[in-house]
This record gives sequence, C-alpha cells and structure tokens, in this order.
Amino acid sequence: MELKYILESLLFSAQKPLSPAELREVFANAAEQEDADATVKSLKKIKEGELNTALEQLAQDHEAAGRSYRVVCVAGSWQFVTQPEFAPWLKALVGVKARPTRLSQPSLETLAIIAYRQPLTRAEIEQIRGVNVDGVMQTLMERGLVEATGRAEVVGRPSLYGTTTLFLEYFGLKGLEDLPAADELRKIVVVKPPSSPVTADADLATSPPEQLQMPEGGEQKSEAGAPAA
Amino acid sequence: MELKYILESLLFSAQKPLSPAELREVFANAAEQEDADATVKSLKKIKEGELNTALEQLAQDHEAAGRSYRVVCVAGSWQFVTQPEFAPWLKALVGVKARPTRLSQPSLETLAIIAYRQPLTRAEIEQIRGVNVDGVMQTLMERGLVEATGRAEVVGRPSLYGTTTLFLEYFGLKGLEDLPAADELRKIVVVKPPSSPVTADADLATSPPEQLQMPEGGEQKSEAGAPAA
Amino acid sequence: MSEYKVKFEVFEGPLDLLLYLIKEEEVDIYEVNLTKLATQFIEYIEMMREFDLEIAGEFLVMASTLMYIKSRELLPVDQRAETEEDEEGADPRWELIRQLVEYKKFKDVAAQLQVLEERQEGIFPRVPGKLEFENTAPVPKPDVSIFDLLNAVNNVLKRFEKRDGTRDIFEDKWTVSEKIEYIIRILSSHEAIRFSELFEDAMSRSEVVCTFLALLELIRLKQLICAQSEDFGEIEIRKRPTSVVVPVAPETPHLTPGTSS
Repeated sequence: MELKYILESLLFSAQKPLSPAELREVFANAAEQEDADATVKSLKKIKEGELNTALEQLAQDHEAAGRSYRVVCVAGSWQFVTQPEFAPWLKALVGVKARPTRLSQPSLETLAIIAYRQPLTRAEIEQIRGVNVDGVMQTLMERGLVEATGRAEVVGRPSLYGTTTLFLEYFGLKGLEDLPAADELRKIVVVKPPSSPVTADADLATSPPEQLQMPEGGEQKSEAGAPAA
Repeated sequence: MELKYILESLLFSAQKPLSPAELREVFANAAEQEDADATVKSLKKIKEGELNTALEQLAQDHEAAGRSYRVVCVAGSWQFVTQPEFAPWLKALVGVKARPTRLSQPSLETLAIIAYRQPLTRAEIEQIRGVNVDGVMQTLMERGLVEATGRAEVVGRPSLYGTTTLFLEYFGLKGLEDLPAADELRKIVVVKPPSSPVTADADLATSPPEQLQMPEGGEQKSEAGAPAA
Repeated sequence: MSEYKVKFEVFEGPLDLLLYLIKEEEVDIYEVNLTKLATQFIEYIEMMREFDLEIAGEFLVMASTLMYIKSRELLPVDQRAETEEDEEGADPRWELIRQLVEYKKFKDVAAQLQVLEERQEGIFPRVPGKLEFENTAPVPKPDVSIFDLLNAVNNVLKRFEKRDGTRDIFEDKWTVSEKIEYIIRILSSHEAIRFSELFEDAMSRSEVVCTFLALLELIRLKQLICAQSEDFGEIEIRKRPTSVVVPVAPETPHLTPGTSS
C-alpha cells in the first residue's frame, strides 16, 4: 500500500489540518492496535522526511487531477480544501436547513459518560471510551451540550467537564437524577489520576499472574481471526 | 463549470450525506443569493435527472481514479467515504468506529428474509426459518433495522414488516435493489396468504410443488427419498 | 443444573439441524435420503432428551413430520398414493425439500450480509471541518431521544467489558474431531468425568458447542455412556465397558457451529 494513499485517507477524514508530527503519531498508534498487520507495523516509526516527500507528491497529484479540491499545506499542517470558484454553492449549502442532525454514536457515548460521571476530565472520558475524544468534545461543546465546569485538583489541573442546562432540555430531563439506569454506568471503575505528586514507580503496577493464564491447547487457534464465511 | 465538479465540491464539504432533493435545494438557494452570477442562476432549477446522471458520473470518476476514497450512494444519499483497507490508520485517527455489536446468525437470517421478501408477516418469516422469531424480531426492531409497515389483509390482520433506511445504511446499500443476488432470491415463489376473505387456516397455505423450479422437471416424481436398505 | 443447560439452540432450528446432517452426508439437498435423515434427526432428538436438554417445540414438530415421511416411505408405492397425500394434496416430502432449499438460500445470503456488515466497519465517511461563512445558521436540535442515550450507555458497557476481559473476542475455530480426541484422552486416564467438567475450560460459546457435538457423536458411536446417579444429580460420562474400537476419523464432522452452509 502506497504511503501517499494512506496519508490521503487521513487528510481526507480529518476534521482539522494535520501536521507531520500528528501524522507520525497516527502511524505509531495504528501500529499499537491489537490487530495491526505487518504493513501497519512496518510504518510504526515512519520518518518525517518520508512523510514530507509523500505529502508533496500527494499535493502534486491533486493539482494535476484538476478536480474541485486540492491538498495544501498551511502553517505546516496539511489539509484538503475546495477551490474558491465553488463558493456560491458552498455558502448555500451551509444555509440549507439541515434535517435535524443526529448526534453521532461517538458523540452520544461521550455525552452519556459525561452525563453520568460529571464532573470529570477529558483523560477520564478517554479512559472509559478507549479512544481520543478531542473531535467529539469539540462538537458537544459547540452544540452547547457540554461545558467546562472547573479544574481538577490534580497534577496539571486539567479541566473538568459537565453537561449544560441545554442538555437537560434536549432530553426532556428534569435533572441529572432523572437519567435512566444510572447505577450500571457509575459502576465502571476509572483510575483517577493520582492526587498527590507521584513517585517513580506508581505506573509500574503489574497485573497479577492469574490474569495471564490461558487454558492449555487453545490459544494458538484464536489467532485465526475471521469467522468462516 | 461542469455540474459534476460542483456536486463534488458539495459532497466534499457537507457534514452529512446529501440526497438529490437536498442538492436541488442548494442550487435553488445559491441562485437566490444577491451576488449570484449567470452560471449560478442558470442552475437554479436543475432537474433531478441531470443531477443523478452527474452523480453517477462522479462515482465512476472516483472509482476509475482508484484513490483512497470513493463517492457512494447509501440509502439514496450521496457521500464521500474511505476505502476499507485504510481502516487501521483511520481508527487510530478518529477512534474505533462505534458500531453496535455485530448481528447474530439468527438475526442476520431473519433480516435477510425480511429484506428480500418484504412486506411480510411474522408467520411467513417463521414458515421460512422453521422457528419462532419473536426474540429476534424484537432485537431487529429495537436496533431500528426492521419496522412494521402495515397490516396484511387476512384474518387477524397481522402486522407486515419491512426493512428501514437504517438497514441500508448499516450494510452500506444504495437501495434494496443493491442486495446481493437479489433476483435469484426473489424468484423462489412464496405463497402469500390469500387477500380475499379467508378460511381459518389461511396462514398454513403452502406452495404447491410446481411453483418451485427444479433443475430437472420430472424429478419431484421420482423416488428421491428411496427407503433405506 | 444450570451449568449444563446447553440449549440446542446450537442449531437455530430443525431446518438448521437438517441442513447440518445433509452437509455431513455430502449430498445435494435434492438427492437426500429422507428416511435416513429422519432416523438421524430423531437420534439427535433422543440424545437431547437423554441430556435433559430443553427441546424447542419446533424440533418435535419436525420429528413427527419426519416420522410421518419415513412411515410413508415404508409403504408399498401402490398403497401410498391416494391414501397418504395430505388434504392440500402436497407431498410432505417435497414440501420439506422445498423448505430446506429456500432456507439454505437465505442462510447463504445472510452470510453475504455478514461480509457487508464487517466491511462497513472499516469504511469511514468524510466528515470535514465546518465551513466558515459569516452568520451561520443556528445549530439544529439533535434528533435523539433518551433511549438513544441509553443505548449508547449499553454500548459503552459492552465494549468496556470486552476490552477489560482477558478473553479473546474472536471466534475460536474448534473442530468436533479435536474435541472427540480430547474427550477420549480424558477418559483414558479417568474412570468417569462430570458433564460440567467437560465445559469448565471452554473459552467461548463455539467451543462449548463443539465439545457438546463431540459428546453426542461419541454417544452415537456407542463409545460413551451417560449416567445420572440420582434425580437432578450431575450427569457422569464414562467409557462404555465393552467398547469396540471404532476409528474416530471418517465420521467426524468439521464445522463451525452456526454456519452449516
């Protein structure tokens, strides 16, 4: 798989311009995924030079294709942009009364977590969802469903987030105590960031051995992956 | 300016898939803008047929270009999507796509029957699957993949079921005609309950043997199930 | 008793079990020997009964249909024609084959839908950053209800459990023959084994299913017997005392349960 196409798919799907450093991070994270294959792993530590060459090539490709968009680099970050001559229709697009947009599944999940666990930090949300929530948080804040409510009294003093009055209105709730099935979600244990200055080995806790035990004879088959069609 | 490029720039910039109706609204609104030029005005009342032709052309363009994304039509609305082989990196970028858990085998089978044979009653589904489908139907309805679409004009007026738009979206289908091997499956004749006033055993109607096309015509008369020795 | 309440939902219904048996015979549905099939089907039902397993009504209905077809086959042809056609004039044997063919087609197409489902998981729609023009429209109200929110909660919970568990979420591919060997191995060193012990180490539903099928197969081959010392007591499995050596290989089905296509 050609590097430039991978970069293309990333710029194409990103909600904001990406710098080479951010792109390298994506490659590193992709290689960490459980199901990463050889190609994905081989790109784990891609060099910035290689990235830049491929990005330049990509920009040239799209210039040559002469379609309605281009790949450009602004202030060191790369993105797709539309050509200016289409502005009349794009303006009209923004003005079109959209059907009420559904909140995406990631937004809903994040919102649910915040609703049940507030106030909490972004790191805590990510710990529960298992993925980065930057984009989703931005959407939720833009929509006025979530807001920063203070700062956590831990190292770094990260922002704490909670839901807004608008959130309650949207869902027709009298108050947070009206949320359904609250207990179950509150049960998930989240490791709070240490509230005191940390010692060096705080992070070295290891899993007890019994978590690693596999019944004999089974595990080599589990790699087979896809269920039979 | 070619129509397809305008459409491309719109799909490219839209926050959600756009239907031909929504696209026409964009063209109409663009022509209403104060600074609309001749080109913009000329496209004010673009015909849906023209739009569709240009959209199909656009999809073909991108298919032929073989880049990391395509233009597709899902459930009647058009959008840009990435190709599946880039998923490892996109997951790392935007987070694992939050999808509900995969459907179970019974759910998939029931869904297939409904998709190809809709509208049909629960009794008709059970006749094909040979088991009670109450639990499965509940799951499918809860997940919004199936809905009641009316009532059969037979004794008891049982509900008729069909698939939803979400069903098409979930499987990435343009429409029901896009279902795999649609023709072949619809060919098997299923006897609907009679639509005239019926006798008590209306639901028990079974197809007479002739209605099932056999590879060789005479076979059903032969001793296919010869007594075991 | 709950530990061995392995329901026979392994097969999604009588048609599914029949397709499995036909597949084992490696014949075309149209060519299948229904009399033999009826015998095998009823054997399975009997074994389920021996295990006190819950047998869904549909299996019993199918068993009686098959019995009927079988008894009908045993009659001389000339006595069969007029008397045994049912009221609607449909040949029950033909009707069953028709049903099997139809069901099989939907099962196949369900597998294709499954491929689409998996493929969709890797397809990402382009969601660009918002366009910025002056005075943008007010933010539309989201079209969600409290139930969507609740659903989202449940999804989080499910995924959390998955991620947190030490168990593999992929389907293990077990084969019945491996499990047959496994059971034989255990019984060569133990006098008897409790039913529940057989499943203790199972990692997944599919493994339970394979072990169970292996057990049924061994009982069918008269290699094992099951005994219950008291009412509602644990079932014990032991080797048949005067066991004839029957090779394991030729008859062992290889399957991934649930996909007998």
